[in-house]
Amino acid sequence: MIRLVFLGKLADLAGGDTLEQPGSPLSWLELLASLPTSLADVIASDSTKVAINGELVADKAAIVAKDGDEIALLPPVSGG
Amino acid sequence: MIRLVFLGKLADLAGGDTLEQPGSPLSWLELLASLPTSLADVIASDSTKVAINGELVADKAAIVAKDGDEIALLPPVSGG
Amino acid sequence: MRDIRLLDRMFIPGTLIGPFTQANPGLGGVCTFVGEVRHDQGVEALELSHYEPLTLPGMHELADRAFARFELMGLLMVHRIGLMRPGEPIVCVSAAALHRRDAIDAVDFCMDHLKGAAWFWKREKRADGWHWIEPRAGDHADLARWG
Amino acid sequence: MRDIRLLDRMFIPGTLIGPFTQANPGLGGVCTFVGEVRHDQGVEALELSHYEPLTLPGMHELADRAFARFELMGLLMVHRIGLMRPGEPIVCVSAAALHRRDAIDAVDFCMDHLKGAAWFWKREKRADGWHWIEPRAGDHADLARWG
Repeated sequence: MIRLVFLGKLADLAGGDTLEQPGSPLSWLELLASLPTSLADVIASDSTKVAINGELVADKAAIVAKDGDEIALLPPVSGG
Repeated sequence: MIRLVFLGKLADLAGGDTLEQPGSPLSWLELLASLPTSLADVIASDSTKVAINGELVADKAAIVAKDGDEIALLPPVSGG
Repeated sequence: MRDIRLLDRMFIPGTLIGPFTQANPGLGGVCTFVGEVRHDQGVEALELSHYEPLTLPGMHELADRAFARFELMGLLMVHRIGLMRPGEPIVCVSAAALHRRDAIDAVDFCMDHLKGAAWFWKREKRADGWHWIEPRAGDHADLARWG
Repeated sequence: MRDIRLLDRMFIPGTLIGPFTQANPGLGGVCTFVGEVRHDQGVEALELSHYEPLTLPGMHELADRAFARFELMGLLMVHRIGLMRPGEPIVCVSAAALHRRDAIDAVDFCMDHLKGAAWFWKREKRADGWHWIEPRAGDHADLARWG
């Protein structure tokens, strides 16, 4: 099981804060393909950063998530 | 009577915070001449500013003090 | 003296700053910034969400950078999360140093990074519901000042 | 809300800043700087003298310039005169604004001018007596930043 965490407005697009994905291992393209296109498009854009298990990922296209991983999807932070 | 006020280290050089000058009117050169040379030299230098009755003077060499005036002699302020 | 916190309840900045100043004896100056939820027209509440595995470590890294860049004796960095009402404090950064320039610049540096680069997402509640707040161009310009 | 004071006794900055913040409802941020007498090696006391007819009007002029230059809601500027011991506050400047940049920059601006251009003279007491403190080159450099 892989856990997706949607931060900020991505949670609205995803219809919730988290989503459990059964398949594993899961590549970045497989992950995008498993999501609604409107959500996948935003997540694929450069403005969405990714962290796996609390560590930021430099090249999100290269990730392969395995069972037990938590993938956080981080839209641009809002200043104040 | 004209009142001279010595600020900061000028008070040490003058031996006191204030000095009453009997003569009036008193020009800048007359004022300098009435003081010990060591004190007059410092007061004549560009680093000493002058206020008459609480107003800063742009050209101290041009001042003429009259009876009842207060002349403040202001060395460089010390930063913090 | 380093004090970095995320708080999920209302806090009173004065109750943090007094003890912080006391904890840095011999300081020359303390600079403090407190940000509050503005009374913007029509805004009823503000909610700040975060991603815990990144947020607090990110604040500690920011503190590391501030200590490396400025001559500091102490740094206090407190940020609210959760639901806030207009007038409530959101953030409090306080820096103690021997010299004022370090204290003031460290607060400026930390605030720019907290606003422009920390892992917080804001939304505000208006009469018609919740609205996410987008990043502002000014935040990026503020960050760029620090090279 | 403008509060400019010269004080000849010990003061507690926290007792000024709380009411000042309360007096500016709707603010977005408050920046505060408090300077204290440093525990410099061998310094037993510090004395700050001033020339009253210039000092307080000069602080009010400085406040005018800060209000003209930054978008401020309030400005508190309190300076000690007289005899102080290490650890005592000398100066407290607090600026309230809608936006943090104005609050922080206004405090920075006022501090640079209070330190470099206000009518104060300092001397410190050491074991061998009183010594006048000369202006520092850094103060002029700080002032030059504001054009």
